[in-house]
Amino acid sequence: MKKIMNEPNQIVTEMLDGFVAAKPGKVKRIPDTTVVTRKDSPIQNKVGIVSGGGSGHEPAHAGYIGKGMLDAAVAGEVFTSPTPDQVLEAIKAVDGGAGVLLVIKNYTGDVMNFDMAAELAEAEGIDVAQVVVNDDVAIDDVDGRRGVAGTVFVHKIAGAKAEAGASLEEVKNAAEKVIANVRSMGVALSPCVMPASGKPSFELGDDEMEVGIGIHGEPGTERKTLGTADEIAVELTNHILEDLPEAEEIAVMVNGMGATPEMELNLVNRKVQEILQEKGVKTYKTFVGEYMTSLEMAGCSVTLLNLDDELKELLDSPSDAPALRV
Amino acid sequence: MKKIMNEPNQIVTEMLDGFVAAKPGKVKRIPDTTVVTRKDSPIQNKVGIVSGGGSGHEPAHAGYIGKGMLDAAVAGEVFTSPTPDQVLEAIKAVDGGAGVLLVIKNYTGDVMNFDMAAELAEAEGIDVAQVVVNDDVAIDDVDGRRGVAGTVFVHKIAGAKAEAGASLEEVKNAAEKVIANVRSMGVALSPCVMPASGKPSFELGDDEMEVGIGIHGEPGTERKTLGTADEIAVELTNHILEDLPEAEEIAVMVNGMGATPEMELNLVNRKVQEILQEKGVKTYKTFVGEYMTSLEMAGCSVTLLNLDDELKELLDSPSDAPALRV
Amino acid sequence: MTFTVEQAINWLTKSNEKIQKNKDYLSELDQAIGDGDHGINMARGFDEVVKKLDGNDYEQVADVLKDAAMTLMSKVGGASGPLFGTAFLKISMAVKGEEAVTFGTFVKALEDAVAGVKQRGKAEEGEKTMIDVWSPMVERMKAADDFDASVIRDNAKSSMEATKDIVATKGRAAYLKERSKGHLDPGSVSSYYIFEALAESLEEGA
Amino acid sequence: MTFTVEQAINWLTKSNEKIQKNKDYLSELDQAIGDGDHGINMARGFDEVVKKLDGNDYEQVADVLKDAAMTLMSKVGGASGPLFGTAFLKISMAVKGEEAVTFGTFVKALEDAVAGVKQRGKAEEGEKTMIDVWSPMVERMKAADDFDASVIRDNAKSSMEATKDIVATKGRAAYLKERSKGHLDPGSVSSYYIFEALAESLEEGA
Ligand SMILES: Nc1ncnc2c1ncn2[C@@H]1O[C@H](COP(=O)(O)OP(=O)(O)O)[C@@H](O)[C@H]1O
Ligand SMILES: Nc1ncnc2c1ncn2[C@@H]1O[C@H](COP(=O)(O)OP(=O)(O)O)[C@@H](O)[C@H]1O
Ligand SMILES: [Mg+2]
Ligand SMILES: [Mg+2]
Ligand SMILES: [Mg+2]
Ligand SMILES: [Mg+2]
Repeated sequence: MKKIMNEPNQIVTEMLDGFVAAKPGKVKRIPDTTVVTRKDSPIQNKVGIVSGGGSGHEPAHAGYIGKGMLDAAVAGEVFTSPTPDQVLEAIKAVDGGAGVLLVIKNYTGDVMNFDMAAELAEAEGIDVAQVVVNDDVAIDDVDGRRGVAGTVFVHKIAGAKAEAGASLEEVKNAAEKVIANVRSMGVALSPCVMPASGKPSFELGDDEMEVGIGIHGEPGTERKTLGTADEIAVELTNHILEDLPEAEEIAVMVNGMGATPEMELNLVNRKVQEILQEKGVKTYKTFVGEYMTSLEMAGCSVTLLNLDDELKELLDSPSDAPALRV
Repeated sequence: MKKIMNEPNQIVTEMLDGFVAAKPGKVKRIPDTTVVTRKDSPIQNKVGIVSGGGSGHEPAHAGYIGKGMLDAAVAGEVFTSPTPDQVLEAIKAVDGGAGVLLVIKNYTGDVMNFDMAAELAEAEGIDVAQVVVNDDVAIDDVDGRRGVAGTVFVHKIAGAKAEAGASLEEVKNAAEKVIANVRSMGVALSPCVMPASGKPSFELGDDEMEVGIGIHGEPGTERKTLGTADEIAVELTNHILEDLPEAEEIAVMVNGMGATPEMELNLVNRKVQEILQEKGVKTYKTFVGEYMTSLEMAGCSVTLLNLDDELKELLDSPSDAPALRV
Repeated sequence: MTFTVEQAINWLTKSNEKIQKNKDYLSELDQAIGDGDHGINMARGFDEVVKKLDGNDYEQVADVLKDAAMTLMSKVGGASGPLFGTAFLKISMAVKGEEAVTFGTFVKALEDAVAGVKQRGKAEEGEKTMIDVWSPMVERMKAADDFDASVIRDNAKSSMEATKDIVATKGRAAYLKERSKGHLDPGSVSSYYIFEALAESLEEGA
Repeated sequence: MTFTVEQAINWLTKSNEKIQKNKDYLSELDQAIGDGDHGINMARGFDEVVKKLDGNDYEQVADVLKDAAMTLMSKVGGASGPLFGTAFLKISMAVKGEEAVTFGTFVKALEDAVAGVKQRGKAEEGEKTMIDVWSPMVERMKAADDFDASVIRDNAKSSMEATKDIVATKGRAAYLKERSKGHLDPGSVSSYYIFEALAESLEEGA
C-alpha cells in the first residue's frame, strides 16, 4: 500500500481538518464530530440538506457543501456508514425550522444508520424526510441497487430546490424525481486499498477489468478483458440506456473512481456523447471529473439523468460547493 | 499499462474532442489544430492569454480556459511541447488587437517552440509578450527551474488582469510578479506511464518515494523512504519557505499528481497549514485538488505564492474556467 | 443456572478478545464478498465497549448490555453497528429488572434480538447474514431447558459454517449473486465468536 | 564528390528507417534521464518527413531539406523539434542554389546548423546534448577535403558514445545533475543515426 497518510485510524478526522482548513470562510466542523456544515448553518426557514456516508468517496460528501447544495455532510470511517448520533448532530446543526432532508445511498448500513438518526431527530421535534438513491444499474434487482455517482445530481437538485425556498415535501419530491430518472454504471481497472488493512480490495490481471463495480472496492458483477475507451463507453452507456428508455434530453456525468486521469475521462466522454447523438438523445449538460470516488481505484462510471424543465432549471441554478460549482 | 484509451497516437485529439464536447457552450476547438479557445474568442481590446504545453497535465491547460483566465490552450503530444505553428494558431485566434501574452513553463522545448511562435506572430503584426514560469525549487539552479503547479496562479492572475482591461505590458508585469513570488515542490509515490510506450517512467520500491519530481515522469532529485503525510508536508513546505523568505500572507496550493485521492491531499494540506501557522505566515486562500498533473502519477506538490494587495484582488476576481472557478 | 452481571461483562470482554484476535480474518472475509471493513468495524466497536464497561459498577445485566448496545451503535457504523447494537439492545430490554437472568428470560431475550435484527435489516433467515447464526441459536435454545455452553458453541459453529453455501440476497454480498457462494458470511463469523464467548462465560461461571 | 537531391532524399529516408527501428531504444534512453518521449517524437517527425518528400519532384537539395526542416518543426514539438528543425533549416539555407552541393558548401552548412542549434538551445558543447555530436563533426569535416563516409560514421559514433560520461547541464537531464552521468544522451544517439544515414547515402552514391 502506498498512501500519503499518517495513522490510519486518524485518517478521517485529519482529512476533515485539512478540508475545513482549505475553506475556512465557507465551512465549519462541529467539534468532536465528523460533521461539516456550511459556515452559515442553520439557515432560518430553508430546508436543510444532509448527506453523508463512509469516507473514501471524496470529494463526496463534504465537497458538495455550499449554497445551492448540501448544508451538511457526515463522514463515517472509510467505507463505513456514519453512526446515528453523528447524523443526528448534522440534522440538528442545519435545521432552520423548515425540516431536513437526508440523502442516503442504498446500502444496508447507510439506510439503517440514517433511519435511526431520523427517528432520534423526530423525537426531538425536527421534521425529517429521507430519500434513498439507487442509481447503479449493474444490479438487476432494483431494490438492491447501490447509490453511486447519481447521488451528486440528487444533491444538486435537492439543494437548488431548498435554496429556492421550497417546502420539505417539495424538496423531497424533487429529489425523488432525480432518483427515478438517474442511472449509473462503472468499471474498475485497479482495486483500492483500505488504509486500515493495507490490502487491495481485489486482484485484477493486467488485461482485466471489473465491470459493474460499486464505490467501496467491492468486486464488480462481471470480470472482462480490458476494453478500449470506446468499448467501455459503449458498454456502460448502452446498459444504462436500456434501463432509461424514455431518455430524450439528459445530463451526463463521466466520473473518475479516484485515480483516473482527466485525460481518460475525456476519452470516455467523447464516445458517450457520440453514442447519445447517434440515438437522438440530446445532452443538456455534461460533467467530467472525479465526483464520487473509491479511494485510489482506477476506473470510471457513467451517469445519465433524464431531464424535464424543472430539473433543467434546478441543475442550472447556482451552487458554490467546491466540488460542483455552477 | 492500464489505461482507458483507444489508439495511443490519437489520444490527444480524442481527449480534446471529449473535453470540448463536455463544454460546448464555453469552448471551441480550432479545426485541424490542437488549440482550444474560449467560445467568444477573440475578445476585442482585451489582452489574450495563451498557455499550453505537452498533454498529460490535465486539467492543464484547457481546463483553465474561461472568463478571467486563459483565452486559449495549446496541447502538444503527451509530455511534448506543442509546435510553433499550433501556438501561432492560438495567438491568432485570441488576438483582439490588444496583444497576446504567452505563459510558458521553463522547459527547453516549450521555451523554444513558443518563442518561435512569437516570432511568427510578430511577423504577422501581432504584439506578443512572453513569461516563463520556473517555480520548482527542487532544482537549485534558478535558470534551470521547471515550471510546475505555480503556473496555475500565473494563469489566474494574468487572466484576471487582462479581464480587467489592462495593457499587454501590465498583464505581463502581473504575471512576472507571480513568477517572482511563487515556489513549488513535489513528491511521487508511483511513476506514470506514457500511452505510446506503455512503460513506467521509473521504478520505485514499495517503501520509496521520489522527491523533487517534475510533471513529466522525470525521476526526482532524490529518492527517499516513503514518509507520512506530515513528513511529506514538512519536507516540501520547508524547502519552499527557505526559498521564499519574505513570506507573510500567501496562497497555498496542494496539488495532486494525477492519481492521488483528495483524501490524501487534505491530509497534506492539514499539515501545511499547521506549519504556516507556526511560522506566523497567514494563509489567504487555499486550493486543494488536481491542478497540474503527470498522467496517472501518484503524489503531490505544494505551491506557495506570496501575496500583496494587487495579487489578492486578482486572485479573488471571478473566473469561470472549469478547473478553477472563483 | 442464571446469567449474572459478571458473566455479562465476561461475555463482552471475551467477545472483544476474539474479535481483536480475528480482526484481519474478519476483514479478509468481508474483502471477498463485501468491502473489507467488517473486522475493523467490529474491533473498533468492541474495543470501545470494553472501555465503556471498564471500572463501572453494574447492578443489572440489562445495564451492561445497554451500554454495550449504545456503544456499538455510536462507534461502529456500517451495517454491523445498527445490527449488533439492536441485538444487544433488545436483549437488554428483555432482561431488564432481573439481577441474575434466568434461562427462560435469556432465550426470550435472544428471540427479541433476532426479531429486532430482522426488522432493522429487513432480512430473513437464509439470506447469508448474521441472522443465519442468531436465528437457529434461538430455535435450538427454545428446545432446551437450561444454559448449555457446548450446545451454544456447536450450534453457532455449524450455523456459521453453513453460511458458506448460501447465495447472498442481503447486504453487500448480494451484489455478487452466485459469486457470493463459497465464502463465509463475515457477520456470521463474528456472531459465532460472540456465542463462543457466551459459552465460555457460562463455563467459567459467575 | 558532390551531394545530390537523390542523396538528400536517401539521407532522410535512411534516417527515418534507423529512427523507426530504434524508436523504443531512443525512448528508453530518454526515460532514464528525461521524459521518455524522444523516440516517439523523432519517429513521428521523420515519418512525416518521408511522407512529405514522397512523390515530390525536387530540383535542389535545399528544397528537400527545407521541407524536412519545416515538417520537423511542425510535427515534432518538444526540444528536438525546433533543434533538429533548425539544423536542417540552416543546412538548407546554406546550400541554396546548388543543385549538387560541394563538400565545402556542405561543411559550411553544417557549421551554420551547429551555430543555429547552439543559439536556439542556448547551449554549448559539453552540456550533454546533440551538440556534442554535431559540433565535433563539423570540426572533423573542416579538417578534411572531401566527403568520407567512414570518417563521418566513426566521428558520430565516438562522439555519441562520449556523451555517456558527461554530466548534463542543459535539457531535462540537467535536473538529475550527477545522476545523469552513465547514460547516453538520446538526442546524440538520434544524431548519430542521422550521420550514419548520411554516410550510407554517400556510400551508395547518386
Ligand atoms: N440486511 C441485513 N440484515 C442482517 N444482517 C446484515 C444485513 N446486511 C448485512 N448484514 C450483516 O453485516 C455484515 C457486514 O457488516 P460490515 O462489513 O461491518 O458492514 P458493511 O456491509 O456496511 O460494510 C454481513 O456479513 C452480514 O452478516
Ligand atoms: N538546450 C538544448 N540544446 C541542444 N539540445 C538540446 C537542448 N535540450 C535538449 N536537447 C536535446 O534534445 C534531446 C531531447 O529531446 P526530446 O526528448 O525529444 O525533447 P524533450 O526534452 O522536450 O522531451 C536531448 O537528448 C538533447 O540532445
Ligand atoms: Mg462498510
Ligand atoms: Mg518531452
Ligand atoms: Mg463491510
Ligand atoms: Mg523527451
